[in-house]
Amino acid sequence: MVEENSAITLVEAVNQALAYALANDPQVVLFGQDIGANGGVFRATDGLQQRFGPERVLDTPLAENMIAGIAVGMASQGLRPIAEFQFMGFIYPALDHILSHAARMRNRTRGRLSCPIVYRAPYGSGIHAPEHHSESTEAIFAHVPGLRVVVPSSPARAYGLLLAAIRDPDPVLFLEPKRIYRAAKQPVPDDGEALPLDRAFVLREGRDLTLIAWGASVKETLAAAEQLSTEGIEAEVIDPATLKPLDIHSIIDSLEKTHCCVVVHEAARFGGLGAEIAAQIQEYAFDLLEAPVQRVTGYDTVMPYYQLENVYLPGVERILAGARAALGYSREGRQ
Amino acid sequence: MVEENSAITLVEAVNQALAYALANDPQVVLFGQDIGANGGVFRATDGLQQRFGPERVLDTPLAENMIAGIAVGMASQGLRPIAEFQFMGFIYPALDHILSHAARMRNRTRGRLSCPIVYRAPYGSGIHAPEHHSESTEAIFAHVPGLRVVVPSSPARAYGLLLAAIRDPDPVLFLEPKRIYRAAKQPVPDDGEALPLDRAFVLREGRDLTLIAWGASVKETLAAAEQLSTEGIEAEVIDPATLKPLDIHSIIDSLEKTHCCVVVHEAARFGGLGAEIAAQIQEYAFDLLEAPVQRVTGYDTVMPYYQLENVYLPGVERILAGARAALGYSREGRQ
Amino acid sequence: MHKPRLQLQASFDIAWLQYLDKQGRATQPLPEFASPDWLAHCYRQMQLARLVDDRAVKLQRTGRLGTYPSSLGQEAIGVAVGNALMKEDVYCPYYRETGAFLERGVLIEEILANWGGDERGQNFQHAPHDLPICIPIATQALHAAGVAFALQYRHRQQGTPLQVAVTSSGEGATSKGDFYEAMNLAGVWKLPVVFVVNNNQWAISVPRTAQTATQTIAQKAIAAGIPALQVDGNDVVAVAWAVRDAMARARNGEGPALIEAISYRLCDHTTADDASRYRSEEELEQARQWEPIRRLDAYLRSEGLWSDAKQQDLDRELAQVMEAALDNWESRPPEPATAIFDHLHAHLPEGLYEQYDQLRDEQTAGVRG
Amino acid sequence: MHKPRLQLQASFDIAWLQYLDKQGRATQPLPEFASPDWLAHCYRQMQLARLVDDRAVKLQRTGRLGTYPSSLGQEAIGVAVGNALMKEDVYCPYYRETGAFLERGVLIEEILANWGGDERGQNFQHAPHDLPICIPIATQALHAAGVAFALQYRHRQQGTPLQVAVTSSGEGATSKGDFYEAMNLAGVWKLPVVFVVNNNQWAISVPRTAQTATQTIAQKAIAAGIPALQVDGNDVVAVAWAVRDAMARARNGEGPALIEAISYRLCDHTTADDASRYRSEEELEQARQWEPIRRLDAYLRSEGLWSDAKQQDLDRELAQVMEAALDNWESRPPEPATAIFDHLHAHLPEGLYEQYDQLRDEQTAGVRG
Ligand SMILES: Cc1ncc(C[n+]2csc(CCOP(=O)(O)OP(=O)(O)O)c2C)c(N)n1
Ligand SMILES: Cc1ncc(C[n+]2csc(CCOP(=O)(O)OP(=O)(O)O)c2C)c(N)n1
Ligand SMILES: [Mg+2]
Ligand SMILES: [Mg+2]
Repeated sequence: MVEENSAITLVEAVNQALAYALANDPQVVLFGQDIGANGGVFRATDGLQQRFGPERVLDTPLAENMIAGIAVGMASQGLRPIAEFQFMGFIYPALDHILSHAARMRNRTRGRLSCPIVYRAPYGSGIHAPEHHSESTEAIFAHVPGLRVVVPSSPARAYGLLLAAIRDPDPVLFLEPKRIYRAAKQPVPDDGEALPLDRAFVLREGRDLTLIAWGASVKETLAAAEQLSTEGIEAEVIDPATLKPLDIHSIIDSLEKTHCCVVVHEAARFGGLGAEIAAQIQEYAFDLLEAPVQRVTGYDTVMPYYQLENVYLPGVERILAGARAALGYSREGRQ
Repeated sequence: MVEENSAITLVEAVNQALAYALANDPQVVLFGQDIGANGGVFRATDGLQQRFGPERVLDTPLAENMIAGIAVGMASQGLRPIAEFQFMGFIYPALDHILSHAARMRNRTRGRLSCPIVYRAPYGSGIHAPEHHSESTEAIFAHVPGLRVVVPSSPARAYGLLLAAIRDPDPVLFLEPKRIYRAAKQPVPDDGEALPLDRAFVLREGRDLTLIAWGASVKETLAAAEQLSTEGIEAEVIDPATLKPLDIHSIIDSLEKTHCCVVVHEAARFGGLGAEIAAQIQEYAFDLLEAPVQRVTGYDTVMPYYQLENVYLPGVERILAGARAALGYSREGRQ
Repeated sequence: MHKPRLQLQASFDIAWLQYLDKQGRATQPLPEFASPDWLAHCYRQMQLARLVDDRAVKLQRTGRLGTYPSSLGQEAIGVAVGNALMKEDVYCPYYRETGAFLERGVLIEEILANWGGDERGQNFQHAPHDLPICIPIATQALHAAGVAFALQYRHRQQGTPLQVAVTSSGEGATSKGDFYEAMNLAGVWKLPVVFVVNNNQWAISVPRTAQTATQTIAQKAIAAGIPALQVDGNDVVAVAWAVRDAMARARNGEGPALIEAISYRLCDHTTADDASRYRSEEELEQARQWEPIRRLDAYLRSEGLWSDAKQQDLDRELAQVMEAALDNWESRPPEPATAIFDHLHAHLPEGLYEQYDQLRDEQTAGVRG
Repeated sequence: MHKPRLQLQASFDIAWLQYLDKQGRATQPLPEFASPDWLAHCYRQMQLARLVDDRAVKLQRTGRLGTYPSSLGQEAIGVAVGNALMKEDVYCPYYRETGAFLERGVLIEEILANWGGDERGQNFQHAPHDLPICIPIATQALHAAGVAFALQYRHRQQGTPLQVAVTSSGEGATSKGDFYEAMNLAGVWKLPVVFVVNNNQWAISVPRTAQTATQTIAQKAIAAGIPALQVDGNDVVAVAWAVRDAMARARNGEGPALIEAISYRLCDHTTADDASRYRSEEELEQARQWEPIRRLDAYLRSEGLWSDAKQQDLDRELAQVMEAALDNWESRPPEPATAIFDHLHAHLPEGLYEQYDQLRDEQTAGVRG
């Protein structure tokens, strides 16, 4: 078991939050493929079946649609199911139950039944895995009314946001950026303190430019901000964390200072979350904007096999290019 | 059979295009639920099984995932499958095969195999149908690299674009706005002439404001444009028709004249196509814009049952309000 | 040609049950529960279901309801299934279930509200734990498996009696992966869930023979390693026995079962359908001969349990029940427009305040869409 | 307690086939096709598959390949299946299929390219109509049904001989709706498709018994009304007979079949897995006793068809084959970055020109992501 206050990784923080929830809420049950004896293919559920027993931590047969669907039935009777999809690339068969049922049950029954489900999935690319193991399709789910989409970008946020998601009375898709599962360690007290959902986190303050990123891309975005800083440009870095509903106000607040903005995401550009953020920024802060919101994203191609993965992913250099385009535009001023 | 040059409805135009394709390309096969003897629940395939036989026009067992998946196998061996989903609300189990296979097969095999599939589905609301029968989730599919998404808004465009979709060497999701299946008639010569994919249609010219809409919303958008015209405001109305890949250049051309823009769609606002269009407009035409791109859309709620359907749908008055907001902003000018 | 020697590895049988034949004659002694009172109750509920369906179809024809799925000719299945559940069991229905809804205490006005485009119809006042009507085919089978897991979990954690989930679907639904995935999970996790398939021979226009190559629908349970039975679905006693027996075993911790109830859809698929496009009047006429109400009527009369006078009383009573329900339905105030936000989440997220306000302001200003 | 009289409605049997027992002794006369040459060929291909898997795992360990799924201990299935297809048949594989790939003419360098993160590995030069390796579990079963439809369609329209689609999966895949939907469609449309299940007892860490409550995997075919057979999957002759028999029937227009080939995964699930976390060394050791190569070796030697000398020659030959393939793989020039656009559509849509140019310019400028 993870020791209190020792520095832990993001995936260990996930494990710690799951353990906390299991220990403190008897209605919590965990299920998915290989989450029991194996502890999950990324070890996110390591030790949990041993500790809480096979009645609360269960390996399912191999069917994602089934995993999503039974969660709906369980939740309707008062359980707090936490369902794992082994990789986001295998979540698509589950869309129907997530969209048509989990996200609608409360509305459909006018509040009689509800679906306090957490659907978890490791997400994003960068681990040299085979095809379908590097998906970032959060935008598909963020379009679904009634569903929250949450992505942590540090061990502490993974712990606090996952606890919040588990306690939320409605369904949450919790996407875990696997590229940074073990990228950094941080002390995360196992105090059961949740972090707020629906609130963006300002990860770095700055006055010249707003950079928006979530999940694993936060890493490259912060690195880009550091690089800019050496050039005398101070970028504010915002992690929305809850992608839907989006905390646009924190972003607008930042734009009051900076007047220009770059959104970074791994997902394909067309119809990605960057589009929604850009659209809202121009709606709410049209007069503040000195440059078009720049999107630094994956290309509108299929996520390539890993030989060409780095070509696809937005890295520090592309983020810097986006930042410079925004800043250059601002400097030239509106024509 | 439909007579050449007699005025026909949109759903009859779909039928005419399907019949043309069946008659002229022996590789075309049609399948779906109730498309045979019953002619489809909207009669889109009326008479086709009688005319082309049950080997080319087939009723399937009841499984949308299956319908999507067999199309991939068929297409990989040179057939031109046209698969019907009875309603867009039942397409979600099919997402996996559409996204993971149909849209990726060509790339995955470096061009060796391909998926020239047309997935058809009646889409949108407004016919007092039960739950799940009024979906507009085109944005989910428009985010998928490798997939085209096409929506016709008139009988002639239904005919021409469907033929183009069938002939396209890659997969197309063809969404048919069922609210206007029978709303208007138009002579549509059965000449086998396709209309271009990836090209927007300017449905009305105007200098003051650009209105963008597709599918059934084109009706209310044109009505709003007429209303504005009586007030001396000439709106240009653009129907992108192919939602992905999007013909942004036609939209930017229009903004060169109008400098402000309203996007209308039935779908929920957050992450809808309106976001992508707004994002691209501000990217490509930042200096042209005199007002934020307005989005007049469904709310970010579950599509309600039909008693409250009209509350949800963007109608003429909401489009006018959006137009006035854009124009008012423009008049006040940038601060 | 070479023919190898094969060893027998496993064998499976599918059995069939009937108590009342097509003419309403008992083919074997009836089970204990089928008392005269019970039979009369079922008869009443089947008649009421038929009346509700009939009135709903008429309301649709005059534009006062949306699309409606009648259960004409299949009333025995709904009533027998709904009747077999105890209050604390959980029902996970599909849409063609008027008889079962009535047995579960769902109000007629709720049924009408639902098909009249009003979500409040799914807020079953008297069946608070039952799942709502499920439209996406076969998805309810997985919900039922999840419900059954919750019931089993509660039983194991709290030592309360094991309750049972029952789910229904049409035979068309058995082609969809959900159905199979649910049975498979229920089998391997020994979940207390009973799958009832209303095999009414048609899935809209697709006949049973175009749906699957199997001899029976019941045998699909073999793929999940769970027991199955085929019953005459127009024989309310046979359906009731099968469901009760399966539920008793489930309640006893013996796991799931599948029941195929063979019936026939005597009506159009829904009011939006025209079945004459795809099936013959002869087939329909033949099916009418073995419909469940006529059959039970014949049995009850042959046993001296029913008469024209009783029927007249019943007709009068049911007409009153129906009128009262219609009144309740019609006198319900419409929901405010802002209801579309009220139950989206437990608490409206801040990110939606603006949209909510916009809608409210539009309503105040009288904007229509 | 009341016990009703039930009528028998349908009965089903599942049979089991073996030619070579665990010690490699013939339990019955071998079929005609199992000539000494054929047996030697299978033996060679099984050895080659094992060598390829072994080298690939080592390449992964040294960081030169990504995650790799070995077929160690299951070579008989892949080789027997791949061998049963004629050139114009279509194979729709899952990922654990080294033996079958070799039989289909897929190049070793293509296999390495694929798992080395290079899409060109799926552009099978010598199996142009076969589907690529399929990762999303069970989806290939539906593709195979679609392929079979296309083959049947071509046969009916053009009068050409009926070809057959063959698809493979693990036993875990049989829990997923796709598998069942594909069998059901194949049954009702009588499609020329054979479903082969490699029942290697484990789906990563989930044992067969936690996957389904059925006695056999084969019986899942009963739910689709199609014939099924269970075979000893470590007996190359039994697998080959079963697949050939099923394919012959399919070719003859008699429709689909399911074959369950019982084997055991002697390796980790993939190089990313550590099977010692969830299964015992004893279980593994026992399974090694009946692995397919040792078994065939024993049979061939008992028949005087194999010797140490032959084995040495074979080892030498296969090592050369492997080295040549490694050379080819390593000498392949990398793909240009713009390849990610080149096969997205048949023609790059105009809307993507700008992104394409951006990428090309970045590459020219040496930007890394
Ligand atoms: C997933 C899904 N696909 C399609 C439909 C449209 N649809 C509604 S009912 C129906 C036929 C169902 O047939 P069956 O399961 O036999 O039930 P029955 O209506 O005959 O009682 C279809 C195709 C749907 N509701 N859900
Ligand atoms: C839809 C889907 N879910 C999950 C996975 C991850 N995964 C890869 S292999 C595997 C187990 C498959 O087991 P089985 O079907 O028995 O085949 P085996 O690997 O044992 O040959 C899982 C869960 C996947 N590839 N696809
Ligand atoms: Mg039916
Ligand atoms: Mg396996």
